[in-house]
Amino acid sequence: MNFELTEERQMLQDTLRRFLRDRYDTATRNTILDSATGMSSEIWTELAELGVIGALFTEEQGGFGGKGFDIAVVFEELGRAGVVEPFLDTAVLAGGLVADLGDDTQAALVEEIIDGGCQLAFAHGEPTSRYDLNRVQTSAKADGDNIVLNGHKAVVVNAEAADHLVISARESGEPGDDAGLSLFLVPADTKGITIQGYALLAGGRAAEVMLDDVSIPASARLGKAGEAFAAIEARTAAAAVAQCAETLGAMETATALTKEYLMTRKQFGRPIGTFQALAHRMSDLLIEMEQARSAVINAAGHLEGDRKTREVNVSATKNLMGRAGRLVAEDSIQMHGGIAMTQEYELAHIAKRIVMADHRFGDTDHHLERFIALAAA
Amino acid sequence: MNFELTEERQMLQDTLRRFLRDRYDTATRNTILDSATGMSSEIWTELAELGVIGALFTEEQGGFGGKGFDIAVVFEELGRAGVVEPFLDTAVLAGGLVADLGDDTQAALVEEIIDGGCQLAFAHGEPTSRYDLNRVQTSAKADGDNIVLNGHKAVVVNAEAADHLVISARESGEPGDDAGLSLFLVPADTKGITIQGYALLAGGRAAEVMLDDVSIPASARLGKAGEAFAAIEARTAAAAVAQCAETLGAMETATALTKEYLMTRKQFGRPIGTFQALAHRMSDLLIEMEQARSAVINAAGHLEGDRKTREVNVSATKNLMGRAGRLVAEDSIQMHGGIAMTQEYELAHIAKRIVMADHRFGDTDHHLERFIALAAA
Amino acid sequence: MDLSYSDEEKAFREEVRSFLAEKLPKELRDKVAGSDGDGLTKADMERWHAILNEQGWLVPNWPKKFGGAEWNAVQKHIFEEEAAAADAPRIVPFGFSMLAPVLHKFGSQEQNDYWLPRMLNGDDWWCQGYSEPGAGSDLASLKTTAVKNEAGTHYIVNGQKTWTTLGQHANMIFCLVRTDKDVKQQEGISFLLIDMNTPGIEVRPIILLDGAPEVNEVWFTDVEVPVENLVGEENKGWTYAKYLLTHERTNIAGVGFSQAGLNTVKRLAKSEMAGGKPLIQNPHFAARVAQVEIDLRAMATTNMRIIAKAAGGGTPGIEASMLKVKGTIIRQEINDLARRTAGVYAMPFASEAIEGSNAGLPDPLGAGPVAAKYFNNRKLSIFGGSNEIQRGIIAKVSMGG
Amino acid sequence: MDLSYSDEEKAFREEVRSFLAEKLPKELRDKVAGSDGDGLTKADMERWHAILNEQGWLVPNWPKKFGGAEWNAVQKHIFEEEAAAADAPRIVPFGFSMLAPVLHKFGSQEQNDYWLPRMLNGDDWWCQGYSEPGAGSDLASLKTTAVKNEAGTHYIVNGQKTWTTLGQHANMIFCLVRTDKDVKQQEGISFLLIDMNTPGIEVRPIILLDGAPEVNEVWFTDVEVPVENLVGEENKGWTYAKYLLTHERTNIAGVGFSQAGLNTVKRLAKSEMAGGKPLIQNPHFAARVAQVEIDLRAMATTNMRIIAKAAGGGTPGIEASMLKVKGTIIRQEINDLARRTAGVYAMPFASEAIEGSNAGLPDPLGAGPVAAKYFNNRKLSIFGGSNEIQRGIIAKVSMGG
Repeated sequence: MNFELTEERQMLQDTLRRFLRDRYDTATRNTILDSATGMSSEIWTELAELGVIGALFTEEQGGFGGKGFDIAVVFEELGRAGVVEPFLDTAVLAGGLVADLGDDTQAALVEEIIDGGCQLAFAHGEPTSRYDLNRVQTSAKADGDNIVLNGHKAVVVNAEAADHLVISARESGEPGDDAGLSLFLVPADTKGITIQGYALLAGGRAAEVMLDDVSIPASARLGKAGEAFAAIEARTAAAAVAQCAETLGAMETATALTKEYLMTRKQFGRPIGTFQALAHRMSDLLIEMEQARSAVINAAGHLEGDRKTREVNVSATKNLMGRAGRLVAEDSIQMHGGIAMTQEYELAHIAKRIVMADHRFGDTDHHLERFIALAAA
Repeated sequence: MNFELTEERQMLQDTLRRFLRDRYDTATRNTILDSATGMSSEIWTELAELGVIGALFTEEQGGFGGKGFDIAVVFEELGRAGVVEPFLDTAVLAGGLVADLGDDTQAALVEEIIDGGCQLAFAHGEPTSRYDLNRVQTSAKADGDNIVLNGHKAVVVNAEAADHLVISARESGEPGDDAGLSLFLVPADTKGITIQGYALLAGGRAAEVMLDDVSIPASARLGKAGEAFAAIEARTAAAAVAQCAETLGAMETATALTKEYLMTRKQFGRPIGTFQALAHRMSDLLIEMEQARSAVINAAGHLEGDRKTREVNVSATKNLMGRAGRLVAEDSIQMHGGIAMTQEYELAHIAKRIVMADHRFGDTDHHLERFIALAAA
Repeated sequence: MDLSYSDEEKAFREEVRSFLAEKLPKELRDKVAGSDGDGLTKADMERWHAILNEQGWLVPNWPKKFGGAEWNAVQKHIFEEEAAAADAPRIVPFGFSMLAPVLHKFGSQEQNDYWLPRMLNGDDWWCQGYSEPGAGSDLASLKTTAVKNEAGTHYIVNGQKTWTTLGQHANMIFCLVRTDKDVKQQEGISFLLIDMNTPGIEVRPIILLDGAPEVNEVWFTDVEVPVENLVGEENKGWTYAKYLLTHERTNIAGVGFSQAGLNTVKRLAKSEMAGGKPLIQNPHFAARVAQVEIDLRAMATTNMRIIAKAAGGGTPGIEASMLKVKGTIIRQEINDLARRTAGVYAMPFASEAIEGSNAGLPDPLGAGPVAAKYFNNRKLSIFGGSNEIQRGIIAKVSMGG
Repeated sequence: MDLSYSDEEKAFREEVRSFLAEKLPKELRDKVAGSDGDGLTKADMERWHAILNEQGWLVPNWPKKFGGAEWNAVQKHIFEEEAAAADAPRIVPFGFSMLAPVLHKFGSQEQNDYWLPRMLNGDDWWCQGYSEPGAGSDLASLKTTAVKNEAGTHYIVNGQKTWTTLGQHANMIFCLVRTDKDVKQQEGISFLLIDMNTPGIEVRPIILLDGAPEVNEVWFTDVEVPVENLVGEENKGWTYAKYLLTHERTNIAGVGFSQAGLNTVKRLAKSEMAGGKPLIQNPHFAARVAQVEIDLRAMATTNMRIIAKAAGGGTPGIEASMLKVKGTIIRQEINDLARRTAGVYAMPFASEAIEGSNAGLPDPLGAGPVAAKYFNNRKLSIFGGSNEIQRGIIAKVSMGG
């Protein structure tokens, strides 16, 4: 039993925190949010140089981390600073799938990713799949030596910027079946792919990705035909750990801003933090922060465990983060009052990151139900 | 739209409140609670003379009330004073069923009930029926001109004191069927009936009622064979209104005691009610009190409505009272501190009445589920 | 006790319903549906005001002698309920239901004769100049000053107001200003009517966290206001302000909006699929919906109890504060449910900075900007006397503390 | 970071498990199961103490030189977890883990030599004389006085203590008494050991709302206490009291009890039928259980983080207050679930006044007195520093207010 960070992780955390404190303030971010690409390639490159991306891959994959706690350390800091650049999508999700399943040719891409030289997106969810990982209708049909993809991928984060897409498609079975799913690594400019992009409320951009007779060589397949589900679930678990750690970091910022505000803002002649009702609510937030931190530790610490242990902890953590996150976001805004309702105040963006996290990889109800099912199984 | 009490009901409320304030204090009640019968026949008679029981029956039935709001007015006052005498069981439930279904001979009993001269109990629930009204296994089998009852009735409130039992039994169908249920009006001393009595945590007494080849004449049946379910559901609705109004009265007492305590009790040199955290919690309780009062009005006001309207409102109200009641009981105790943990303090009994109400006629979850089903139907 | 409406009231509801069916333009209805009317332009709102004015229903709360309908509380409630159900735009309240009652009671004959018709004809768009930066809920601490000039013809106004809703549309603002520094806070305040085209006034939009440009800062630098624009007596403004605040409290529970919102949630949850079944059939989701519906049913009755009391001439006391707290909790919970319902499609956002419009956003459910709405409505428990302030009032009054 | 136990720790857990399997008497186990041990008699508890003492595990927290085991925080946690899971009685803490540490640190050699062996052998049953009527959480305001007699051989004690847990079993009580009225509250307090058989002491039971006779009032009238029974220096009692309170904080989260309680709820809900199916399969009930289980898993980790910190020599600060609040919320929620699970059979009650025992109560699930337990455990958030006090501490420390 040991809850100390390793020296390497501690160093990474310190560097990252210092860098983002200096380079990623509210104004900088708001400029990024208003930009057409919704991200800063400069920040991307510099963070890559700091090793942020390398920390998300194992040594075998060419990185120097890749474990649950490596992911958690990186994303807690990204979340603390409200970073909107798509590290989760390029590295943890799509990049991770390439690293997990790719053959030597495909896996070569990982080095580029780690150097920050290429962007990826994972085109998986569909308009009617909501949070179910196996409800894929997009079809992959053999056509001579080629495979033809047809379908509609929904809210694909980072699709516009992506050089390559990792696309899930069904080679057999019905929506709702685990079996029959395959993954394909496809250049984003392949003929038949249409990308309709838009901004996201909490920052970054996504797109509807239309696949019309997208013809690709069989060599584009990642791993075995029809057997991709396990990898998708495992990578989604890693993404959930990243996202929960990010949310935890954002919650740290939200409570810190609130604490500071309560002690400086005066009303009726006193700092409002000395009013007992607010003081006690602040205490409840801090108690939930400890719960959230422990939940993230549980999910990160079991990411390398067997499937059931891993998924039970992921669902427990996503459920708790959904609840604690909403409480922290809403109460932080409420205790601030009007100022927190304005876009130019740091909390506005942070609160959106926290709350909107519940709309990716399954919300708090989805994971409550999943936890019940997994625990009963 | 009118939310004023009629003159008659206003008078009844005033008389009742005055009488109970003078005659039913904590000490008196604690003596009653420690008595072998768990009730005071003296109080019973005097309240009957005040018209408490008559108010629970319609004029056609020989009373002068019987509507939802009559029931609500009476039981809110009984609840306010934490009365443990079994008016609900003798008059609203069992007595009501006799009045609703009985032939002239059987209905003659109602006059006795109204005069306070006789006690009844409704033997319906069974060890595995929980809150489902139609899970009756107790069998009623014809045997010549007679009918023979066999079964086990669970937690039959007021069974020991009852002169007559209204017993539900199945003449056909399976547990879970509405059809096939009949009711029988049976003298409690009939051969084959065993009554194992015990006290209840919130006051009053109940019993396990064992029916071993209880042979009764067919004339003991209330209403038509196998068609009793509708009457049972309707009377349970009336009982739920009575119980919710009683809980509302008890919640009034709990919040009143708490308010008073917060303003008198000093800590660190100030009345604890001036500490903002407690003040705001008190406000939340008062807000929930308004919700609870409205919920009771909704249930009482629709008790004479069509079945769906009536049951939707009953389930909505039971669900809300379960939640609001728990909040008021727990927070009242918490805001009092140690003193509220002692049996001799009025709140102890009141809090038990409030919380334990959730264990009769369906708890807050049961009625949430039922509300969803009824609303969808 | 009787929970049913009288025949007159039922007839009135019918009248309102057929009016809305007939006169409410579809374009307006569509803009209101789901998004709570955030998409409405100034022209849209003025159009709806004109339609209501033609019907004589623009100012139902006004006395007959000023051209009002003198509806009682129940009628007002019925109209609000039906209007919300029909997705009608809300009447912009600042002139009609906030300033007007003050003018009726404290304004001069001239002021009433001049301002009220302009209001009804849509010549003036009023906004409210109450809150100031740093004052929060401590309204009486306002610092904007008004000093009479030598000639005694004008007040010279200097200072800043904030959270001015729809100030960008307004040509007139009614303000609380400090006309006497040397007395205790409440006694040095006056109530002024100010033309926003006067030199020295600057309006700066405050972008809310969801990107909505609905509130503003208004800056006053040596703004000259004719003394005729003083309402009532100098330094009596606090009295008028409190009177106004009680009027601001009508429809405070927002029952109609919550009912409309809940219906939207149910509609969306019938088409959104989860685990291969409509979301509405998911027991956990159904439980959330039922829970808030049950709370709303109870609050609707509380609301009616208070309305009946008001119709009977009684004045609502802390009940208004109770309704404010519970009403906002319920509305915000419904906004949260709408957000959950949309699932991944709650994430897209019409960034003003880029697309400049909603167009092109994927929205298979036709849910509208539910997440933006969720964040925007956090304001409900903050503005107009925060829920903490309301709780304080409730405790103070009920515990006589 | 590593969430797994070391091999030594795993081995230790095995040792504890087999000890409990072998040495914990079935009668005791049965009395603890479900009812949290309320049914245990004095003899039962003394029997368990003796068994543990024989094993050398009665006072794991004591230093070796006083006959303790000097377990580290992780070992203590493992023992508590296993003991709770095995339905072992709790060790009565007043002597072993509250008074003893004070004697170790501040007591004289004679006091340690005399009192500690008697404690271990079960010759003395200690109770705590801290709280006083009307003081509530404001402990330092205590009024019980101790005045030295002429001869200087005895203190004469007068006053009243309350909420004295299991005082009815005790022959000894350690008290905070006021020995100097003229200095500020905290500085005039002393720490006395008092034989409860001394003339002038009267113990009156306080019946709790669930009928449990577990706490008492203790009255002192001119009670003579030999000066040798003063611990440490006169008027330094507050220092010792605070030291004691930090020790009272071990196992504050009650993780083991919550885990055992949750398992009971699941067991009951598997046999209780609702709508013709086991209650555990009801989605609404399952959601409640899962929700609290998820919270408990997180808190268990928080608990381990603090334990690891303590084992590493760090001292828990406000984390202890946080665990107290969250831990009691979770335990009380589990008590509520147990009550719900039992359905109508939660209503029966073993009224002392009449039956005098649980016997004859219908309990098809074997749930035990779950409703009584629910009410009894409301005390968790009130006694030992109410959750409001804890929230105050957290806010003060974290906001430096």
